[in-house]
Amino acid sequence: MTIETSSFTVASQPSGLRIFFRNRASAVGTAVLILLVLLAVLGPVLSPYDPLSIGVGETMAPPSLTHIFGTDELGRDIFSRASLGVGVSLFVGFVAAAMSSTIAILIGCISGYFGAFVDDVLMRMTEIFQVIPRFFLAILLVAFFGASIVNIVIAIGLLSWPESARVIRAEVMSLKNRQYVSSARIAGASTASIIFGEILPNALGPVIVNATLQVGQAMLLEAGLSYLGLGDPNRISLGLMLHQSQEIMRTAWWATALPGSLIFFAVLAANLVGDGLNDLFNPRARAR
Amino acid sequence: MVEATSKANGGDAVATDVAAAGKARAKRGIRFRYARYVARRLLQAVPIIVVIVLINFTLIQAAPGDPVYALIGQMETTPEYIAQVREEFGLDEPLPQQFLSYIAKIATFDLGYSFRFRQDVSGLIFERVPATFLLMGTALVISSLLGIGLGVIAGRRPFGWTDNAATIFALAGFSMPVFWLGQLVLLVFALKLPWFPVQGMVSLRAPSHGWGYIASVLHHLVLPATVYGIYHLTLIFRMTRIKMMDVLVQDFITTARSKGAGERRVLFVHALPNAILPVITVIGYNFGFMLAGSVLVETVFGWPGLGRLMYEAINARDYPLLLGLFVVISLFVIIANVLTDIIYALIDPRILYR
Amino acid sequence: MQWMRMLAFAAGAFCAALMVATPPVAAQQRGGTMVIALSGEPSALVGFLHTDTGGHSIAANIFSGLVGLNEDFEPVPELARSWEISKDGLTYTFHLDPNARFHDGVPVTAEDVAFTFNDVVAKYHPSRGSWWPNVESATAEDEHTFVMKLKKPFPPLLTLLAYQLRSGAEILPKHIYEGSDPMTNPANEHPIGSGAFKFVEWSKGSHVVLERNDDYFMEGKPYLDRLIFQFIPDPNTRILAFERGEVDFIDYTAVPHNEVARLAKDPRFKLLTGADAIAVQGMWLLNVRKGPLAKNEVRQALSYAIDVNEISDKALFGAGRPAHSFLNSNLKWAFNGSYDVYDRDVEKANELLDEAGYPRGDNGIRFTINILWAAGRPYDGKSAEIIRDQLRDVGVTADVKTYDRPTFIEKVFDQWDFDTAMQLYSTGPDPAISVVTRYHTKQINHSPFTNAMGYSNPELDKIFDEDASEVNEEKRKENWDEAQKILMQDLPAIPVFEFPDGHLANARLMDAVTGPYGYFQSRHNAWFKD
Amino acid sequence: MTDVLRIDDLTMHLETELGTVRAVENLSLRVDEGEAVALVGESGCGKSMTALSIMRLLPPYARFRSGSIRVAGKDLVTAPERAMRQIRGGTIGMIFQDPLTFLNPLRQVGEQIAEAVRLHTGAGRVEADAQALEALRRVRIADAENVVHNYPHQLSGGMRQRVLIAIAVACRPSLLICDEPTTALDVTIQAQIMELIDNLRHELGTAVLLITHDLGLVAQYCSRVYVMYAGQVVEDAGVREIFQHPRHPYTQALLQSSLRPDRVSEDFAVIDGQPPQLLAPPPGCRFHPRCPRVFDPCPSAMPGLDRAGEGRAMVRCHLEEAHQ
Repeated sequence: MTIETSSFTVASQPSGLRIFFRNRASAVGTAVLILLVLLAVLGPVLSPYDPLSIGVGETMAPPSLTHIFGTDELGRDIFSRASLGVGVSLFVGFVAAAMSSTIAILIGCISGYFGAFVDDVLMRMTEIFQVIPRFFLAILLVAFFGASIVNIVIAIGLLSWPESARVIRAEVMSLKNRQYVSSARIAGASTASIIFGEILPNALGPVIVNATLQVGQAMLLEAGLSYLGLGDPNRISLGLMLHQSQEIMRTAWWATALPGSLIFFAVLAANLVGDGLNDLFNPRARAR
Repeated sequence: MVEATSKANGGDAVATDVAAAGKARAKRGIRFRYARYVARRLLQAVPIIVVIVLINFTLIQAAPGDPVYALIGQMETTPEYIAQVREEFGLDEPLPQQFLSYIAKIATFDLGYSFRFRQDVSGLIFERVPATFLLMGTALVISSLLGIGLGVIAGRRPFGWTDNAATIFALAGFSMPVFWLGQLVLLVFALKLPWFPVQGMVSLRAPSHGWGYIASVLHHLVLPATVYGIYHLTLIFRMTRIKMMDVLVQDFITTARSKGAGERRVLFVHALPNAILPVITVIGYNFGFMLAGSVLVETVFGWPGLGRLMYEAINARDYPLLLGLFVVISLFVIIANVLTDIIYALIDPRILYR
Repeated sequence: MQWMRMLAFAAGAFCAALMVATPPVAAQQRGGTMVIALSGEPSALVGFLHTDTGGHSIAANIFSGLVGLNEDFEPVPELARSWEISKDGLTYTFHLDPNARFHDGVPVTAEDVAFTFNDVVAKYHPSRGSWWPNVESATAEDEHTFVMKLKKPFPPLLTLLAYQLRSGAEILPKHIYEGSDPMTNPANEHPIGSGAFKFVEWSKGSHVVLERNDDYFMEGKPYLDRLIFQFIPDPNTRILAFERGEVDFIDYTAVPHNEVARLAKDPRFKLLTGADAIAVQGMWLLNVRKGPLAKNEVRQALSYAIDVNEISDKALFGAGRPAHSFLNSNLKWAFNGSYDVYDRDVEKANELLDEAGYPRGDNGIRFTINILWAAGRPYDGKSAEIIRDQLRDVGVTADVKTYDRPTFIEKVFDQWDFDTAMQLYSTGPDPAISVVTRYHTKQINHSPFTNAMGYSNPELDKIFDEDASEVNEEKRKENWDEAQKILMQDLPAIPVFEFPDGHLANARLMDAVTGPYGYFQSRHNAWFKD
Repeated sequence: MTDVLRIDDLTMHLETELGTVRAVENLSLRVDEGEAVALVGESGCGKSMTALSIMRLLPPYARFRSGSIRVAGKDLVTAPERAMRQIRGGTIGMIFQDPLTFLNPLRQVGEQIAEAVRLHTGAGRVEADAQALEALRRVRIADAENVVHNYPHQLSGGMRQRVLIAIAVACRPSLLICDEPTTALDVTIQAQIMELIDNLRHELGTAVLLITHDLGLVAQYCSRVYVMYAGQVVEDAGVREIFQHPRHPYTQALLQSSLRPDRVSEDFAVIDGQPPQLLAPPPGCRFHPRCPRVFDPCPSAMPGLDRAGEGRAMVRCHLEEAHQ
């Protein structure tokens, strides 16, 4: 950019936090995510009911003071179950995102740093993975290897890395010839320490943005799998709750309302945070 | 590419002639490069197909669960009958043999025989394709147009109230599990307000023909296409918005303005074609995700397409059908990607010179 | 429904030959299209290719059988206008309706019937093994007389023939199938039968359309112009389509149990309740091969520990009934609920477990078992959840696991890799057909829906074997009484609930269900009232 | 002589989230018909912002606080957008620093030139194409018939800059603003481009406002110079006077640095200290923190832009005031 605004602001950049929270939406998103994490951590402690116990209340009791989000058809407390479910869903989201980011970082760094043949092979592989209908493959993986939460996380995590890997590769390629990298190389730093110590920290921004968005994506994917009967029945995730309570949606709206809106808010929040982080890492969005 | 017909009816006639000659030469050159580019893209797709077939087979073979039960249905049977079925469908052959014959068959588009539906897999799949493409095409076109439109509006004034409103709207639809959204939409727009039918592709009770048939299909299309398209709309919208933000601060936009181009011209003639390039790639790459996502939408709305087939294939563990679906869907995705690359090159000729 | 009368089933009603099943109705109106929702797409429409209930519900309208059942489980004429059974119970002679024609105009003859049994059912039908070996011969005596000879008497034969899903007794046109491979005959895609409705189209993934057969052999029937079977996989969508009026009929397997009460009250709809001949029971299968469940006391203790009333209240939203025997109470002649002594008694259960040598550990837990159930059957899942909860009171930890159906079937019925499992078992139309296959020692054979529990009691096997050829009705009742007593004592499984068997229908739809096979009966009596 | 551009007392602020950036303050500037005038300063001093102010291509958060920009009898500060569109590319053409990024990568260069023609002359497509070709020839592009159908990425840097110039002069503007037109080019190409601009000035009678940090170019091609520092003009003089008798200490430093070819850089690294932040400019004379000749009044009072004598330069420095 040659419009000189950038050089005006370079002198005194607003702090990262400030840019992030300038976007009010991402501030709200962060708050919602924190609340959800708190709910997952404290919910089971705060809630007076055992989420697995049936008959802690009437069956299908509407929201009341004793059961703030009502009970389901087995008389289980929906709030207690949902707070358990938030934990499982967030677990799926974060672990899957972490997993795919790790794969993306490895592949992206190696591909971008070494270039040439290695790059060709890895990028062709990435392309293949990008082309594969991932949701379908996730369905297959879970259907074949069993609907356990670990398999679900692995299936989602294994399939979401190509975009991030490409982004990182591009970043690494542009960074690897910078002066500070060359000087590290001359100073005799090992390849690994150059990649992970010098280059990666500077290429991490887009990865974090992608990872945040993937948290939401993974939660939605998990819910989709649950709808197809491929959720882990022994781990009450929000998706599983939502799917199971759909049966009584017409009789007891509150049974779907809570898990459904919790997924909604969690995914929304993850996306808002992702947008905010994008502003933070994308210098174009900064110049303002 | 915008090409003017060069009939000289004014200006410097000689100059126009010379210009026409130059244009023709440039055109020939670009055509050659174009053909070469398309051929290269097609060639690159071949190893992808091979790998996909391999992955498919490995995956499905590694799975637990005996496909013979998909064939038997819900009733009690004798072991002899199970053995008979097993033999009939070659399930007792060794694995490598199953795979080799599978590859040979795929080459001739013989994707095997579906246990569940007692029909050739390729026939089974291709008879469902039109319904899915109708649904997906509608969703894709509408959501792309809307998404790009909203993205341009929002990206023009980032962080303004229109931007925020559009962002929140798009994110809201995007953040709901599709099947739940589908059920809510049905409850509201099919039951409480009986505007649209609940399921199916056409009204069966009152069979219709010609325009009536088309109208009935369109009527049935509205809700599923909307729900189907929301995810895609958000994706397109966000991408367009970000790219518009990027492009609008680029230097050539300043050039365009400095020429005296108006705001609309700057937006749509100069900024949008540049912003839309990555958006086109996104459409291509998400084609696969969308096709697979049809399993949710089509199941909720009872739409008789590939998604429904997928759903039943998964439930029945119909191996040949699952393999076939995966191959065909991957093929579609590859074709979609090649097509988007070709469109990309139409808009951005730079790619031809790499 | 009012026309359901409390009559004991007469298994030996062999002379009921000329009973006419048509309900006494005044003026059935003609015309109209009945739309029936199916939860999945059938794999085929011709019966010998599959045992798929959805497919059969369509096929029953295209093909005719020899006999049907009335609402009292008694055989009534279909293609066979009358029949005689020899005194020794070995020879069945059927007299075919001379007016019967296939949809292509060719008359139905005894040759077609013999061909169907000898060349198709005997070779291809999935469940042929359960009854065909007992058939000595099936021959065409003359154009309209068909004779079937048995090796040993088999009293439920007519009931079985009426249960075409199991017997495959849907009469096929010989002139079309002869000389071809029936498995791949193109007519399978465009079936030709002699039923009340003709095949029009099968729009794959969407629906099947049938239209009225004007040449149907039952005079004046059918009343409806068209039948449409629409495949709607999502249960919520199915019920929305029903409420919206897009669908007229939802069979009992697809009815959402929690909506039954609400919809039955709605004047636009009605619940068709009648004893269903399939008589489905929700069973909690116990693998008796190993561990604590090998001990009878433990199984009895588990039965004391659970409360079947709570399960049928909550898992089925009160739409079903708690089960009290290994037979469903729909089988009125054989059912005996008096051997169910297992009202919930936690104290007794704890006592039995202590005695069996499974004291509580330091954490209060005696042992852990798993409960498997198949995805897509929420009532099984809920039952499992409730059982898990109830077992806590007796120090038994249950690990509830679900699998998709094929995996579930493989784990439970092929590999026997389970402690306990939730499974629906049919007990009708005659227990000799359906109950024996679950608990006979010979049925420990890795096949789906057989004796996966590994239960063996020679005494019970003997009763089963004797009953298979018992002609005397009184004796049969005694046999089944004894069998239920033994089973309730041994508990290879614990009967949990009787599956709700009400169908939902448009209030204007009349006589859609006129017998005990409400799910897959021919709709030739059905009509719409204005 | 009549002026084609006259800026009086222009103040333009950028209202950013971090505060007000005083990009242009009390700036006055004049360009006469056919004249070549230079606007010189460090990067970030506001010279490009001045150019964008003239074109009114400022970011949306820019605000004019005072002053006027007069072109062809109109005040561009208040002119309606529609009128501005006629000015841009019509009355005033502008070329930029980086010839690649300033060309639309997706359109043939001919189209990009023709667009300018069509926007201002109402010519038809064929006519505009012909004029585009003509414009390419005017900027001395050989093989113009083929080049019109080329995409920017197919051209060399010098060619691209010629194309940009062709776009800018396609409608024969009376003023050509050149914002660092040669910074991104090779030294040999630089000279060619500057020669081209100079020739066009003579051929078309177009006045040139050259924005640059390269005093060498100024000496060669311009008659008058405005030196800008921190959003303000600090010295305004004839080219000979500036080079022979630079009065402002900043101008003196500039000249010194430009005499050392090894240190030529846009940042004028030879001048000690950092260029000031326009977000919070230093009080008093903006140059005082870096000024080698700072004395009493400098940190507290802002010097005025005063004439250093009849027919001589205008200088913004307390030293000048002290002299008088």
